[in-house]
Amino acid sequence: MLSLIVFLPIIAGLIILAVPASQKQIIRIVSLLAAIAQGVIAVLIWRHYDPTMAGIIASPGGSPVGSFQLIERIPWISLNLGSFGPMTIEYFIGVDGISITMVLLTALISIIGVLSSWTIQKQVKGYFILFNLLSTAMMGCFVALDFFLFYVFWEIMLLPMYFLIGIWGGPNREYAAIKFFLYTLFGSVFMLLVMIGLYFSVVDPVTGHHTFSLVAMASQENYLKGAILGPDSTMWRTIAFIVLFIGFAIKVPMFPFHTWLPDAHVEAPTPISVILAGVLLKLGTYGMMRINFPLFPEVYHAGLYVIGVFGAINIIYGAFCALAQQDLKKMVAYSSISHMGYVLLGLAAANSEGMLGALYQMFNHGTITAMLFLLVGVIYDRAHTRAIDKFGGLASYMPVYAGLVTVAWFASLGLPGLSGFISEAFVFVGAFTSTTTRPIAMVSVLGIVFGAAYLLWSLQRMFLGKRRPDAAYDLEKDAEGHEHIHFHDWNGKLDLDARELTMLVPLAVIVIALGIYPMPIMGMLTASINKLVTVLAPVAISAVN
Amino acid sequence: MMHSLIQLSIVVLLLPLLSFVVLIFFNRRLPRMGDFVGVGMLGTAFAISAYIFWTVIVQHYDPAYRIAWNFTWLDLGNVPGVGPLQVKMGIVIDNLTAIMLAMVTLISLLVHLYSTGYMAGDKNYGRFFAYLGIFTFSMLGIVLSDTLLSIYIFWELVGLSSYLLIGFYFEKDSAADAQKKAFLTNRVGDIGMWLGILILYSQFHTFGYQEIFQNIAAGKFNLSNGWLTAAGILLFFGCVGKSAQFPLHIWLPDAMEGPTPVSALIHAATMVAAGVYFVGRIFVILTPDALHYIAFIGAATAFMSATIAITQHDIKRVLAYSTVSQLGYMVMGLGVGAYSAALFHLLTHAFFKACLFLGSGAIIHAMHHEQDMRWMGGLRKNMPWTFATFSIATLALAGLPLTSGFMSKDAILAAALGFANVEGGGVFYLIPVLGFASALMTAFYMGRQVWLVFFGESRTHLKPAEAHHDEHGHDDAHGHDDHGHDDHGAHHGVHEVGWIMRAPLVVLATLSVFIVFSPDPLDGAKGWFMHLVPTPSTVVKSAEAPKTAALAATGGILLAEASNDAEHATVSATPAAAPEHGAAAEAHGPVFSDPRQAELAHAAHANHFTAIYLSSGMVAFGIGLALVVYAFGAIDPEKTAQAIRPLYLYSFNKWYWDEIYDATVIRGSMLIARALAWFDTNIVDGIVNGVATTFRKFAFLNAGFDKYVVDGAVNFTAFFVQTSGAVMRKIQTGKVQTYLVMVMVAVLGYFAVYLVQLMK
Amino acid sequence: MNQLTLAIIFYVFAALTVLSAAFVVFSKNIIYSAFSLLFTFFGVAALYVFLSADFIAVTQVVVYVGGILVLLLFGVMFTNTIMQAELKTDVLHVVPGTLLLILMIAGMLYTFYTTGDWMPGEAQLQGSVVQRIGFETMSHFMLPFEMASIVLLVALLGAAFLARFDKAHKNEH
Amino acid sequence: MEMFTTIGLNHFLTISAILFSLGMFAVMTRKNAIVILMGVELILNAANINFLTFSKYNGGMAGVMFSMFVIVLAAAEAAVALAIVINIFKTFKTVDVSRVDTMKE
Repeated sequence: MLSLIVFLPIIAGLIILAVPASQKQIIRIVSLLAAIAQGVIAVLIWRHYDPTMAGIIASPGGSPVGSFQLIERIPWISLNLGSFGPMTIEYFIGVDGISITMVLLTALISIIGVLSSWTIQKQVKGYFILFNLLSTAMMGCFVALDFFLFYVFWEIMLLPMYFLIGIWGGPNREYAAIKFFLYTLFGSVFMLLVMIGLYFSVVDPVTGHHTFSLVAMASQENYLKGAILGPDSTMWRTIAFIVLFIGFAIKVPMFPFHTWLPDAHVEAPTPISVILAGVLLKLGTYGMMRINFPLFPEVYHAGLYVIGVFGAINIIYGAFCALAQQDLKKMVAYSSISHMGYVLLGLAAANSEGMLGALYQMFNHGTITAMLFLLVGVIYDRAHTRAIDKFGGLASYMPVYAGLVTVAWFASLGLPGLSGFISEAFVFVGAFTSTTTRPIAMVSVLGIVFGAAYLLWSLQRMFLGKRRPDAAYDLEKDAEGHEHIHFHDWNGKLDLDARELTMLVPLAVIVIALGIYPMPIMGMLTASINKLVTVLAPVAISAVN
Repeated sequence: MMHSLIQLSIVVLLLPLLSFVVLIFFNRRLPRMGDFVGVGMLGTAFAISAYIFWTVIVQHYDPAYRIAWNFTWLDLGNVPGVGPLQVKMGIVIDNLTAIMLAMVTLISLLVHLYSTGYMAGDKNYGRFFAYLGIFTFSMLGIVLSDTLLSIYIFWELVGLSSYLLIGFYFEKDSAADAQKKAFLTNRVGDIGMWLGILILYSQFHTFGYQEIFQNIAAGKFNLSNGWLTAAGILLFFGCVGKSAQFPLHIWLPDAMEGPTPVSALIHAATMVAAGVYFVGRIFVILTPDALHYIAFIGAATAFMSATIAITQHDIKRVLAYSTVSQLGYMVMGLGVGAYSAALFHLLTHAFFKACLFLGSGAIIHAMHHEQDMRWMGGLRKNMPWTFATFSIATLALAGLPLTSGFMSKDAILAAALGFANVEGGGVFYLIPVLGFASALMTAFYMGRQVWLVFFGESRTHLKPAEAHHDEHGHDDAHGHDDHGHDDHGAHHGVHEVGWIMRAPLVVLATLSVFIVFSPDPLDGAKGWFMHLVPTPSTVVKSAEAPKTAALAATGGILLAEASNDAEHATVSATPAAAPEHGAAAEAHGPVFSDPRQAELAHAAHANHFTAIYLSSGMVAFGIGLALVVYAFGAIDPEKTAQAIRPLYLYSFNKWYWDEIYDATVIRGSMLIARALAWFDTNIVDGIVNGVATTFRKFAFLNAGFDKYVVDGAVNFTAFFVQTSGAVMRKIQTGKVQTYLVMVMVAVLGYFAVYLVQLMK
Repeated sequence: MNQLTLAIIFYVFAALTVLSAAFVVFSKNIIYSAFSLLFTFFGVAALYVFLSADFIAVTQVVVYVGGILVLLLFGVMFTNTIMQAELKTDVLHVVPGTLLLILMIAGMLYTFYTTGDWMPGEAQLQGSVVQRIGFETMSHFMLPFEMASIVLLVALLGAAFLARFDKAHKNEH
Repeated sequence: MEMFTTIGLNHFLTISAILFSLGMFAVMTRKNAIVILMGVELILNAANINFLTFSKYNGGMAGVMFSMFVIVLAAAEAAVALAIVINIFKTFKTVDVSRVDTMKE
């Protein structure tokens, strides 16, 4: 089941490989069908998921795979290294509460991404092959329970992203693509070192051999005393935690490693922005929750304050930078930085409320930001500009678009009744409850105001008031004196067309529904989150050491 | 089973939401743009609310009446360190809720009705009703909420609906600015409120009022008392934002950019009162320090906005500042411990202020969107109904005896006097002094307004031409048909508004008369409201109060709400005040175990008549002054203004608050934003690019070695072959003769060799 | 005729031959070259007479002057517009050519004059050898003679084939 | 003085050498194909002179016979060569051999 959902896009990619490049429609439909099938499987998995099983860690004395679900575990690469003993890399995948939500999000965003890619005209075949490869890699990252497998998927993800930005992007695409690529590669190189270090420090309690299994690594009793990352090697464990954290923080992206994001977003085509903001950023925080924190809980605990401070910097700094932007897409990109700051703050809280808020924020940010980028793409398609000051008064002429923008914008600023509020609220609740992060939370609430400020200001400049003199569209009066607007080089429907509505309305419905009753997603999370918090608690750590 | 009243209240809550959903999607497909949907839903909601009011207030007539119901909204599972944790939402119905429910639905219904006349012909007519629907829904949510989280949710939703309604004429830049300003200012307040909620949650892991109150009463608040004061003040900050208290009052006057019915409903009667209502809800956890703070803020607001209202020309702006001023009264009342009086004032104010706004709306409507009082006058004859209702409401606002406003305002002033006495004078006397000064000014500016609008002769013709022009543009923006201004000199075109707009005025004016609330025109405490909504006993331990007494005091108000059963509603008839002191309660209000509260109540009662005399005197003086200035012309307002020009300008420019905020907060924020954006592009990204450049430079160096030394050897071979080939190629001209020359050279060469051999 | 008279006649013809040959080579005008070649051929024929080969001399005149030279002149006229003011021929490799020319002459003369002993001097041909040519042709040189005739035939056919009008062009008529 | 007055083998060889060299020079330097042919004729004549000279001073008939064959071949050569030249002219519209270098490319 899980393998199917991971490799479906690749199968679609292979089919596309056999389709002649001129058959663009077939290529698109094959991709769409694969994405929809992925979505259906994701929903089936979600329905059959047992939310009472926690996952995270091998249950002591119980099954070595812990309370994960939908496990698939077969040896993948086996080498006999002589004096080092046998080296086994497993194809080991499974889901717990943390990953199931991300799998759902990935499937959802993939469908949206394919639909949004309908307008891509340049080298359609190559585009969709890369797109499907990316989809597989993302899904694989979220279900991998073997560190090596995770690393493989993590690296596979880079390649299509590089080409998708570098070929199908805007005018400055090469710069953005190479920046993204180098930044992420920089992070993952250290990840590789830490991974190898961990391999030689951890022993699978069942086989007695070294292992890459994340489940085994998450239990501190599996670490060898005297090994490089063993329980008594404080210095190396600290260093390993920090470099691993930086590797994931680049993906989040956390200040000061965030500068690739605005460039990548501005240059990337709309569907890639959607994928990038909707799913890829989540991999950073997911990696922290799955790998970074459970493997080094004592370092995590020592660093809570620092993580929280970086979260607060992200929130406020991102909001301020967004306030100063003239480019709508850049503003949305900085808003992503700000919103991912909430996730970091929630993770720094180290309690159930904060963690829950962080994870729920990851899901909500995925849907809301996807909406934001799609809406930016809509106006960019029509006006060929994203300058906020080049509009004005659009609400009168494009009421449906304005309505959906209002929903998305207000969701982004955390209006109650929309999903973004609940996650932000829980992050603050958690961060305030934890005495460590309480002062940080008190400062971070300023982000609520500045978030509202930049969003409302852009909303006003683009949609309210009257048409600006230098606007990117013409104003025409028909015979009856009604005013209409007209975009240059745009012959499609002025307001949203059917395809755009197909993408945006389901997202809006999800955002509203999860804002009113979040349990369908939150219910998946609670057991795993509570378990994670227990595993990370200082009591549990000291008991082992 | 769910109590039937709870079920009904849920229906009341959801009806306006239904109206919103139907109208926002289908308003263009429905006949009359669906206004009947909005009116019908609100009518039904009001009918149900009236039933609830009847049941709770009239039938039970019990100060301690309270039913509650809650459900688990979120289940967080077995949270480490806390145990099983659920986030609950709930509905509470007590006397205050029942009264507010009826008040909100009534005014909302009246505004709906009124709007069918006032907004007729607007191109977004249907959308207007949709927005009114979501506003009413959110407001009812605030009223019914039983947890801090749900009140915060509805709190923000009211902010949203206020945003949408202020910006209803969003083509106007001023409206777009005003809506943004309102939302952001409210958000600043909301931050404080949210932090307050967080302080309480971090201690008790619950959002429920009752659980928090019980926990505080039980002394489970583990942080220092300063934190509790901070929590109270921070929660009050929500009220500062929503109820437009100093220093966040700046948004409310600008909010008058919205259509006038909206001003009446949201920015006078209901939403802005939500702040006061909320402070009332959390009244019991406010520490004395927090209450002092609240009292001073309220008094300052009341005074400041009264001074501003005196000099304004815009009819709605005067009313807006008067609203701020009255809200300041209410907040001051809460601050001085006069819980009942403050909420009583909330109720009476809602009716007469809604009446005033709707009346001003009628005037504006009749005057073709003329809002400046300087160009009005003499409307008494043209609009008798409006004149009558407006006058009654004005008297109520000014606080003249026989009106509802007199009773509530007097109770607050009496409590303020008593508070100053109890606290030992000094700086605390500032509060009643500011209160009475505001009362005087209120009487003056309302007298001025009534006189300028309704008496004297029409001054339409005095209006400067360019101002006319501006108003034309204004009209266009409103989307109304432009009637033109050809009626110079007399109000030919001014007629009384239709019955659909007149009826709400009459209803509201009726509700501004004393008899509705109390049989004794001089003492509101004898009325049903102050009986049914008694001041609750605080759960905060006063320093001097013995612990046991405080615990005992909490017993009454805090109901047995420990049960977490989601479906179980508890009905309790335990009275707030100890029933055994029933007779005393009749005479002096509730009996408090907390000595400070008891003392305050007693002092308020003692100062009752002092306050009556003083405030009546103030009001009479104020109205008299207005008559002297405007009716008899004994004092020329223009000359007076010139004489005290700095003061006049200070007041006219609203104490320059907008300018101050613009210069500090807004510019500061933008400056920081630009600086950080610069920092981001140039420093952070610059470092990144610098690192990249350094690596590239190094790479070039490395590549140079590789290129010139390592690769050079390889390339040289290729180069040699290529060059020699190129040279050889030159020889191959393709011309036979060239080859012949070479052959001959060779032959001669051999020949020479032969000759040399020969010579040897 | 004494020795000196013979020598003077020899030198006259030798000069005629060499100078006209030089003119053939150095003249820029092809027509001049062709006519100058006539004198060269006559000069050479005269030299043949000195060498007791009067039959060859006559053949030389008949074949070269009457055949080859006329052929060359036709060639000149076919390949150049005769009305053109100057029928010039360009040169290339002048410098190496001149050097080679001088070196060759110098080399050969050096060789000839330093090699003195290749003249037996005893049995010289005297008088006419026409009769002997006839005998030799029919005896020793029978086969080469026949072959020469075949070569001539083939060459004539081949030349005619090469120089004829275009086949396709012809078929159109 | 005797060397000049008594005509001997070397005199004829000298003329032959000069004629040969001049012919060679023409072949090497002239661009016009017909002039080249003239050069070739000069070379052949020089050869004939050599044949006849050695034949006279050796007393054999071989030189005489060969010179006759040479004349025959020269006639054949001239015919064929001129035919080729005319073909070249037809193809390239020139008899400039330096322009007939299509094999170079």
